[in-house]
Amino acid sequence: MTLLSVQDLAVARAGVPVLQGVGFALEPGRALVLRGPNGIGKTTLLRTVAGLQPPLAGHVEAAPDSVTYAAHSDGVKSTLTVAENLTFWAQVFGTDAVATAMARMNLRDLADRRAANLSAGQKRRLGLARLLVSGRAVWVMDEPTASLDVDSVQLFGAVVRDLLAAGGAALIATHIDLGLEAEVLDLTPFKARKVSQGGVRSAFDEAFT
Amino acid sequence: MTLLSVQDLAVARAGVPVLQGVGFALEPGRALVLRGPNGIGKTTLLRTVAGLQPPLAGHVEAAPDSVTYAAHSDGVKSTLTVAENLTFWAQVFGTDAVATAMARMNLRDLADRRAANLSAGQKRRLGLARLLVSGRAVWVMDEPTASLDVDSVQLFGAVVRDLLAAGGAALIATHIDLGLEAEVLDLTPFKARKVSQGGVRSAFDEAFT
Amino acid sequence: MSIWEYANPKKFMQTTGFLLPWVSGLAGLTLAVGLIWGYFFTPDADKFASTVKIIYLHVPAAMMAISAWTMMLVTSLIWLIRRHHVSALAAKAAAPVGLVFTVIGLVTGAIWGQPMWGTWWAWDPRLTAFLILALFYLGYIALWAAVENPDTAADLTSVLAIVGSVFAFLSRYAVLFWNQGLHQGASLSLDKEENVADVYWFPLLVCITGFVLLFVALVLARTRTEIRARRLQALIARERVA
Amino acid sequence: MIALLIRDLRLAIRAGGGFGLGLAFFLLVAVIVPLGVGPEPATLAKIAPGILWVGALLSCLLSLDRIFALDFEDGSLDLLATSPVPMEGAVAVKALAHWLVTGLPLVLAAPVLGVLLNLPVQGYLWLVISLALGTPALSIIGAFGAALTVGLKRGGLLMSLLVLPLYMPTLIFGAEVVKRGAAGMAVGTPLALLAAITAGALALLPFAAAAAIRVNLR
Amino acid sequence: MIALLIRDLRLAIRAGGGFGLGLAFFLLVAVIVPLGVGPEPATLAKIAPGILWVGALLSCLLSLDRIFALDFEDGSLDLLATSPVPMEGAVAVKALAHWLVTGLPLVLAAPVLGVLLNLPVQGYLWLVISLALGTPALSIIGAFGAALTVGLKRGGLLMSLLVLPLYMPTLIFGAEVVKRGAAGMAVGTPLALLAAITAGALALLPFAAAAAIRVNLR
Amino acid sequence: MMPDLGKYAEAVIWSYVSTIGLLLGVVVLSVWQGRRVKRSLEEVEARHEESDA
Ligand code: HEM
Ligand SMILES: Nc1ncnc2c1ncn2[C@@H]1O[C@H](COP(=O)(O)OP(=O)(O)OP(=O)(O)O)[C@@H](O)[C@H]1O
Ligand SMILES: Nc1ncnc2c1ncn2[C@@H]1O[C@H](COP(=O)(O)OP(=O)(O)OP(=O)(O)O)[C@@H](O)[C@H]1O
Ligand SMILES: [Mg+2]
Ligand SMILES: [Mg+2]
Repeated sequence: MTLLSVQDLAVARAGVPVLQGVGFALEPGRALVLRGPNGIGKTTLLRTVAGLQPPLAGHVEAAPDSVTYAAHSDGVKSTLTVAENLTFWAQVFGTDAVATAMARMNLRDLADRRAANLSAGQKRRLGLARLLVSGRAVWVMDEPTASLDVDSVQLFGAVVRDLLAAGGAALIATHIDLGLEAEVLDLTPFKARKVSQGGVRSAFDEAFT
Repeated sequence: MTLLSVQDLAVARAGVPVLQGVGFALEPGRALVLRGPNGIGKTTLLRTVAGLQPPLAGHVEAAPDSVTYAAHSDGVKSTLTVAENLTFWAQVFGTDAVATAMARMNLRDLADRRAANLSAGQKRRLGLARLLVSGRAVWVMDEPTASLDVDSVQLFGAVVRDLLAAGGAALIATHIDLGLEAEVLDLTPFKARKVSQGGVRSAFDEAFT
Repeated sequence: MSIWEYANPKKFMQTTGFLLPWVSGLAGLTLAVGLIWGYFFTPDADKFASTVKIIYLHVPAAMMAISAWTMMLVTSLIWLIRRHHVSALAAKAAAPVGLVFTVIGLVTGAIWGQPMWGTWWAWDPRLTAFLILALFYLGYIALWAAVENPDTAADLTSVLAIVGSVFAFLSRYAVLFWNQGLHQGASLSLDKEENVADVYWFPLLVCITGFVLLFVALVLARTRTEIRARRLQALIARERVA
Repeated sequence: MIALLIRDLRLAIRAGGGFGLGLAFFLLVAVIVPLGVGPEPATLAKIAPGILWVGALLSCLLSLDRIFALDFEDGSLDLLATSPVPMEGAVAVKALAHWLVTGLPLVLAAPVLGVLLNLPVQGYLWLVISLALGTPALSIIGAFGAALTVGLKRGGLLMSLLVLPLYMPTLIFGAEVVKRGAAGMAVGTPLALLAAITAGALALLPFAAAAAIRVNLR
Repeated sequence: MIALLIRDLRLAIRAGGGFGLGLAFFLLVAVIVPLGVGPEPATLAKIAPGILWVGALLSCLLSLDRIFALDFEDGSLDLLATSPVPMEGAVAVKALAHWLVTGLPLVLAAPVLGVLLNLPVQGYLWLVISLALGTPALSIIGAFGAALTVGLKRGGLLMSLLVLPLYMPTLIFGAEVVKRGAAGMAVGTPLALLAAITAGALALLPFAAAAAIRVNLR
Repeated sequence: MMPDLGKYAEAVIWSYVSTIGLLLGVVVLSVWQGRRVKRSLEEVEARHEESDA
């Protein structure tokens, strides 16, 4: 059984193709780390996988309602408290894992603090706790550990390991080492080529010729 | 000659003391890296040093108009191009180092790209290039390398080394290793204490007793 | 010993803790005397018939609405110049009281206008200026409520109170220019001009005193609350840090 | 869905008095118009229905950017789009929250402002009825406009431009109801048309708005 | 300082037609008011000066949050505060940019809208003059209001509540100039008072606004 | 005892009722807020003395 499979995917940002020919499959219990220099197209790829934008070519296959996405920005409401933020997402996803999520991400002391009064790292931990309350099996994460300190990175590693042990899967774009035993996919070879060199055409190009 | 000196500084966020008794001095050519777990108060300390908020106690001394600050957010205007963004700051600071700054931060290919169309790492490079056009001697930076790839981190390290070689100084809060030969100041021992254990009082507490 | 010692919260709490019951009692007493005197024991006037009794509510409320803003202006200035926290908190405490007085002035005026001028509301300069004053109160209170950090809020609202005062004053003259109104001119002043007879003047004076005392009592009580709330906030925040 | 409604209401109230502000703005419009136009009661009575409706419309308009822009900026909208809540439902709920915070208080406060503008006595009932019927349409049409402009930084003014023409039929019929009511004439036709607009907007626009948001997110 | 002016103008234009939008909103107000109020020429002519001024005021108001909020959100304001530009100067320049983008086009377009609202012919000149004199005050007072609320997320409605009362004297004198001009009366006094308000606001408010911003940043 | 208010009775009575109502409103609100804040401050201060000791 494959939780997420991507075949011959080409993605575009603002209409410009950035990656093409990307393919991989995530089995339960596996994590895949995406690497590549700044601007190669990791964010664009993840947004496509999460279903936020359509692929230029190729397919993304995942069980319905199995994927959850964590972006650069955390979707944290600064006027709500930590507990209120998490409770909201738990209700949206229909789970009741707020207390355990706070315990796991070391947020218990901050439960009644308004999110506006969190430090950058604390806010990030809250953003990651949201993944825990989603109850989903496939986590798609964009630089999840930006501005986390060493202890929190380890905490996060442990959480992801638990997800994998429970039969989930993770797709992570990151520049730093997470201490996870995961496959690594370097995106550099998949950089979109010019049309003359076998690159994908956008719908407009297609129509034009 | 000391470029920046901080004595017995106590800083508060939202009126709550977070750090106290912090002291250090930056000579020309020296860099100081601030470390400490999430939420210890690095951002608050840097904002105080940059003059954006008043200290609770103690002193910050720096030559007038010598400090420049780079925060979590880059102050990049997404509707302006990379070159326009930098030109604006160069004019504000009265320098004309735009071309060299773009070259140093590897932004030349992106000069005419609107900042909205940059990837996270490219935008961060633009934010750091602003420090170069400021022409100031003391750089105060808050997690400057968040979301930069390995090559860009090295590029940034080289830029900071040049600043130091030219007699400048740098104060950097970061969780990851920058490959700089810098002193490290761990902020954990300076955590604000309770008033009963010798902590600083806020102005209101002072008045209350 | 200087007056500024009372700007120390502790000293302020001690002194007002002693004063407050007396002021409140006196306020209640004076108000009761004034209103009962006015309502039960004054004759009707020719032009106003029995509605003249509204004057005992309307005029003191209108006067205090303006005085309360003035007091907020002064305490705001003190905060900006001398940074006494109690001063800022007193301004914060006074605002809702001032707003209530303004509303009383407006409501009693409107009720009075119906029989006298045949309309609830007219765009008379004095009325309009009063409505604008109510808007300033609303804005001031909303700004306090919207800013979280108490010192920031105190600074911002103080600046607003100063700039707002200038513009409220300007509005007052602008509306005079814009419309000649229906409303009574200033016929009362403390040295009592001829067109108010003693029968109305004495109870009115008692009522005015009552409103002043009530204002003082309310502001003292509310300032005490604000000081405690401020300290409470600081203590809770400190608990979290520890 | 209920969670979303509760969250939106809570956010509106925390962000400094959601309820109060829309009202205060409505009051301000009722004050600045006479200041500009002049104080004669007859003129004011004549323009009162129109001005009250325009005021309601503007205070709706000013709070529209809260509907989606905040959620877009902090990334919540991305997360909502990948959550099990259907986007159509989210739009409808957010429009409902907007109406509860903005439209409903206006409906309740309108009679007081009628006094300020010398609205004839027979008009009060119709003012309240027409606002109660019409403001839901303002909220949902506004949500659609907000959805169209959600990706744009401070698209506030652009949004006003898109939304105001869409508001016109509602405004015309709404003001007409009050005008006729105040003049003691029959109000059946404009009232029916107003109700039809609201019903139609409520039935169709959530889908259009959800589509617009999906396009803006990618 | 000039760099700041150029940047602000450029940003306003890039962000989807800075000039056009304020104008378009002004136009919309001039259109919806007759729709709401009804078409009789006599009534319209009577309320035209007031409505035109109210429209100018509202379209100023709607664009105010651009003055500082964007710069605050993306961190530019922090950086400006630590740059060699004095905050007072920055405030003044930003208000100027706002006026160039919002006020000036209104002044130029006002006569056209006068036609829509049946403004008597003698009024046109005074409409333009009063707007030219008064709109700079609207921009700088607005900048002060924006500075007070800059730290608050989407403080738009709160800002309106703070700013509109401050606009009232300007509105009264401005509309009075047009009204008297249209009626062929002497306009000297209100015009002088309008000029005095503008001059005073321009001289003092940048300092108050800069102080408010510094407080909000810390 | 009761004064005869004539045809304006309603106006006079309503203004007294609304004024006294509004005044009682602020007074009650202030007292209630004062009590609430005082109580919670005492709780927190007690807690602090425990933890300091
Ligand atoms: C909503 C309507 C009204 C408002 C907002 C209002 C407001 C005011 C204000 C602000 C004052 C000034 C107090 C001071 O400066 O000391 C005042 C005084 C007064 N008002 Fe009114 N008023 C209203 C309606 C009326 C009506 C309808 C009457 C009676 C016909 C009336 C009779 C008076 C009198 C007799 C005074 C004392 C004047 C003096 O000697 O200063 N008011 N009112
Ligand atoms: N309008 C455009 N024209 C050309 N290229 C564009 C345009 N918009 C975006 N791009 C490019 O698309 C690429 C994809 O960016 P993306 O955000 O996916 O990169 P990333 O791998 O996430 O980078 P980072 O590690 O910095 O976050 C970038 O190189 C960006 O410059
Ligand atoms: N109202 C408040 N009450 C109590 N504590 C607060 C309040 N507001 C902020 N804090 C705390 O102040 C501390 C200082 O935060 P700061 O942003 O300076 O940390 P930081 O060292 O930069 O952390 P990071 O590495 O995560 O960026 C945090 O622990 C934060 O939780
Ligand atoms: Mg990225
Ligand atoms: Mg930080």
